[in-house]
Amino acid sequence: MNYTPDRSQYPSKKADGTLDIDLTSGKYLKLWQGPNHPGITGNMSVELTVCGDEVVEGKTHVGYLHRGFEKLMERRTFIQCFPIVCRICVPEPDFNEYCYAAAVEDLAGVKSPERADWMRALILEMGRINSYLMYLGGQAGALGLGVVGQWTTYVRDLMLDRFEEMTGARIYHMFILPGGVRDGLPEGFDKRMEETLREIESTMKDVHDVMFRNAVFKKRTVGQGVIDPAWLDQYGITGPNARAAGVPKDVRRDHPYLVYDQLDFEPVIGHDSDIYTRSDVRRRDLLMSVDLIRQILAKMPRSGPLMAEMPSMLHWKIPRGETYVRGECSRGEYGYYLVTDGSGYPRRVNVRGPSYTHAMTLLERMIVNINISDVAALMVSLHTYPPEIER
Amino acid sequence: MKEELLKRVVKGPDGVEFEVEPLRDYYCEAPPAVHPPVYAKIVEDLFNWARSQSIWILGFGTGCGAIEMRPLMTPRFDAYRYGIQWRPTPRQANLLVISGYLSVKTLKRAIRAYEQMQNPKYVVGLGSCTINGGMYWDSYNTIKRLDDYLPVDLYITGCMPRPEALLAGFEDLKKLIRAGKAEGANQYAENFDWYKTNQKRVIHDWDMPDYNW
Amino acid sequence: MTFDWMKIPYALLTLFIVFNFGLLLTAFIAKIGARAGRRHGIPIWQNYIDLIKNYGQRSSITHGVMFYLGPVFRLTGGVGLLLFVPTIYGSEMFSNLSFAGDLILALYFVFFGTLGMALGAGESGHPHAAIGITRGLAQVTAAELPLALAVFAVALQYQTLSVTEIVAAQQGGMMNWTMFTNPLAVAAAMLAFLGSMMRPPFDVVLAPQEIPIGPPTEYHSAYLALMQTNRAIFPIAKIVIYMNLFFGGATSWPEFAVKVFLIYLFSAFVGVCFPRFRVEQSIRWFLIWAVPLGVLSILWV
Amino acid sequence: MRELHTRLKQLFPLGELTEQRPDLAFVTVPAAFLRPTLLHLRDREGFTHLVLLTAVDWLEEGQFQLTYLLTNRHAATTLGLRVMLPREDARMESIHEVWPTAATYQRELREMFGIDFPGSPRLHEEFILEGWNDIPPYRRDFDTLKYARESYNERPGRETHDPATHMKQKLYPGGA
Repeated sequence: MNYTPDRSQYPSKKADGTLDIDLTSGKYLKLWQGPNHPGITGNMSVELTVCGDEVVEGKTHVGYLHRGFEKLMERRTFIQCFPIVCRICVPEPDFNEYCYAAAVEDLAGVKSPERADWMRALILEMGRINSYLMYLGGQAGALGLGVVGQWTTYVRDLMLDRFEEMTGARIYHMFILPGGVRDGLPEGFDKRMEETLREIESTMKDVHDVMFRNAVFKKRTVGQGVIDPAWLDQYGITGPNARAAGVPKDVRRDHPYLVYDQLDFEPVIGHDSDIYTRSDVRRRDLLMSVDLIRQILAKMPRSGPLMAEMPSMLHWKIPRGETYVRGECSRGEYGYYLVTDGSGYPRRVNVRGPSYTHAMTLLERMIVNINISDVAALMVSLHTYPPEIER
Repeated sequence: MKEELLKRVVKGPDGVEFEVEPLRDYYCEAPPAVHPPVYAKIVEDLFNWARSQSIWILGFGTGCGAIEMRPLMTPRFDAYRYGIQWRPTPRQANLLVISGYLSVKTLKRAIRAYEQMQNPKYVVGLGSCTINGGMYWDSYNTIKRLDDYLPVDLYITGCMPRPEALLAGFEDLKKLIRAGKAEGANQYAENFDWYKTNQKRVIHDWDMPDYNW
Repeated sequence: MTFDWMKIPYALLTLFIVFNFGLLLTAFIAKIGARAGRRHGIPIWQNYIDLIKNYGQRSSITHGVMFYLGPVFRLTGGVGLLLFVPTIYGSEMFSNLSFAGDLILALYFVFFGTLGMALGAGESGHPHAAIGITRGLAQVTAAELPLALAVFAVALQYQTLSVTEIVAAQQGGMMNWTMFTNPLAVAAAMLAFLGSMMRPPFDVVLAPQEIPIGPPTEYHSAYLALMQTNRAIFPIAKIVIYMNLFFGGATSWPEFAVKVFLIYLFSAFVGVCFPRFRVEQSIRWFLIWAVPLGVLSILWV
Repeated sequence: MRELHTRLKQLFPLGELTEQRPDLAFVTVPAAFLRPTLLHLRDREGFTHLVLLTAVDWLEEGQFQLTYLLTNRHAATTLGLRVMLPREDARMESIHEVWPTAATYQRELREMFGIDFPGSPRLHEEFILEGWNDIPPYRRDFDTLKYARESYNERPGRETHDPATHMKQKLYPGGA
């Protein structure tokens, strides 16, 4: 029994392509989902126009978190920029640090030492696990399965403990800086990390049982919110959203950075491209990250420099040039476009967050004709995070 | 001023035309009233105790500090033990947590959310951004001092504050409430004009009523 | 027939006991739910504090007359339901104002609160409240159907419409309970029970992630406190009916407490492990699974 | 990358190739030839993924630089197309039909740099800022510190040091 809505009363299009929606006719209702709404990812909002229970138009509104990073960085020296970049993305701040550091290194001609590269890869994978854990909790929570969120946040806290002993901070680590990383591994880190990873794996088993084998969860998510593989290039879809559509788009494999060419992994892909597949791809990707952390810890050199030879930070000038550095974060391709002009300050920094395309044009397209109940689930399933849209 | 807030003639579903002036029809124009503690001291003390033991936070993550709210609700920190709960609607909440920097766009929403909460209500500012601008002291889009715009009861320092700091902060807030010192709502009502002047100075497109209960 | 005036204070005493029991039980169930998430959860007395606080809020606003009446209707539904069914079987004190045809009245009262809420929430003018209440009415109607069928099956089985007599017929050992004499009716009714408890998978009415939090969005201060009072009484009253009809009633307060707790736990248990259905999915679910069971149970009799 | 540049150069009047990394290069395109170049790259050369579209303000030269960054995933190469625009009354052809996602970038550029893209959907709606009444903030001549000082009250007690002079005083107190 498939649900076929009556589309005869749907708004016709005006000459300029916009929908002809007359709110006073009583046929449509304008509904704001956000910014103060538990079903929204972060502080953003979607302006829905609904007809009955069905969305006829959705517009994303962002800007609630805009701090003007790109402007602020233009009036900070290269080293002063490094503590603020991590604030751009809260669940996975390390990618900003890495991309910024790598972009500066690329333009300044500095090569970070090998051990620092391994440390970077380690911390990036740990951040990825954190981000996925938040996501799984959010995806289950958006469908009313709050208990998964409790479990995943519990193991996320354990992971944050590992971050804390490694970097001294829970959320903003400020660990990767241009030239290398701040510190090596603390003593006994491997053992505690292994315990945490085991705990994560056992929790993921529970999550798999409760969430992915749950009949109601399947009923809500299978076949919902399908991304057509043909949209991938049109809408610039990257990361798990693209991999769930069957395209093995993974920057770690396509453009190997850091030490990923020495690690053994295959991008996780799904086929059905619906909400269920996207969650499942992320769950398997999380388990792959667990495996990658084990590989990194096993292969990592334990001695050697952590910082490259750097010029004096106070008088550091970088010649004119431009570059783009990318990495695969938990949501997709994360990149920094950096332009220098020979002075001690960046000329222009542009942050390319994956949510920029996922939450704006793609969401606005996908949100049409779905039930209001599914808006939250759909939005969470794209794994968007507003600060990287507006910076 | 947005189009939907302008005065206009509307044709109802039954075909009758009527005039709508949204700002006057949909909103109440009355400024907020001061609600002093009116009952006998012992009753007020009981109420204050109950208020302190049952803090309902508005689930509005205005900035990065919101990420530490999730651990607070979950096994490791479990703020529910202390009578702290999250409510999705401002009507039922008592505590507005401004979790970090406030861009001007969010400030507007935060003010609306605050005004819709019921007296007595409290505001807690998280992180250095709400205190003096923090990392974003030279940003063109974030405010520097939260207490210019909303009556703040308590600041919790840090960038961002750890969950332990939040719990300690909430305990301090409870002490304030029990002592009857957390009268932010009345302070807001008394200095209403001053707050409104400050708010309008930064929010350039003021397209809402002065006070939306 | 003379009316025994002593029944009124006795009924109020029942109300008082049930109210306190309800507050503690809700908190206890919340704690159990929290344990599933590895938390300790709220203190057991938290509901009392919340109530005092909400009654102690200084300001409140109104959206019109019906906005006042919404919570009042809802509370009336809960209290009325409780007053007209015998809480403890065989006790003169706690059989309340039950009379010969009280089963029909009880069925009406189960629905009454939702209707009242619809009026109040509609008046509040919040779109989420309106969406929530339309979903609520649709779903409660769908859930009511199997319950009504099950109740008719029971009434046919015992040839009476009086709750007291139904309970009396089930006395004398566990095997006399409707649960064993007419399991289909009980199954249908318990499915309906899940639907009316506002817990997942049937909590699309409240659905914090979609329409925070549905009908009571605009309710606050004392209005909310009234609704909380009702939230303590109404589920217990409903469970009392189920207990009387299907699980042999209770002859003493401890038995009452244990049975109510177990029935409540059933819904909480299901609620913890399932996400929620969309409204049309849940209606379809009731029509496909619960209603045929109810029809079968009538045929069984 | 060199081969690609040679091939493209036969078709379009391109500038010199700047090779930043083996897999990343930038090239300047005249504004009028941008669209055919993009279409050619997308349809013939496999550069199907628009990574980003952004602008750089070269205030001293009176120019905006638009950067269109394209990626060919199978060849693992990234090509950046630079378009130089005069700063005065800057406008550029919209490419939202080529990549729908470009509409968002163009909205941002319109708001943050004041570059006009006629025909791009929802271009004039507010994107990030609300009630902005100054020059577009990402332009170099906009001074964020001055704006912040004028608009928002500061809490007294905050000290700011210039890192270079501060460190000099700390390390060499006498002045070396």
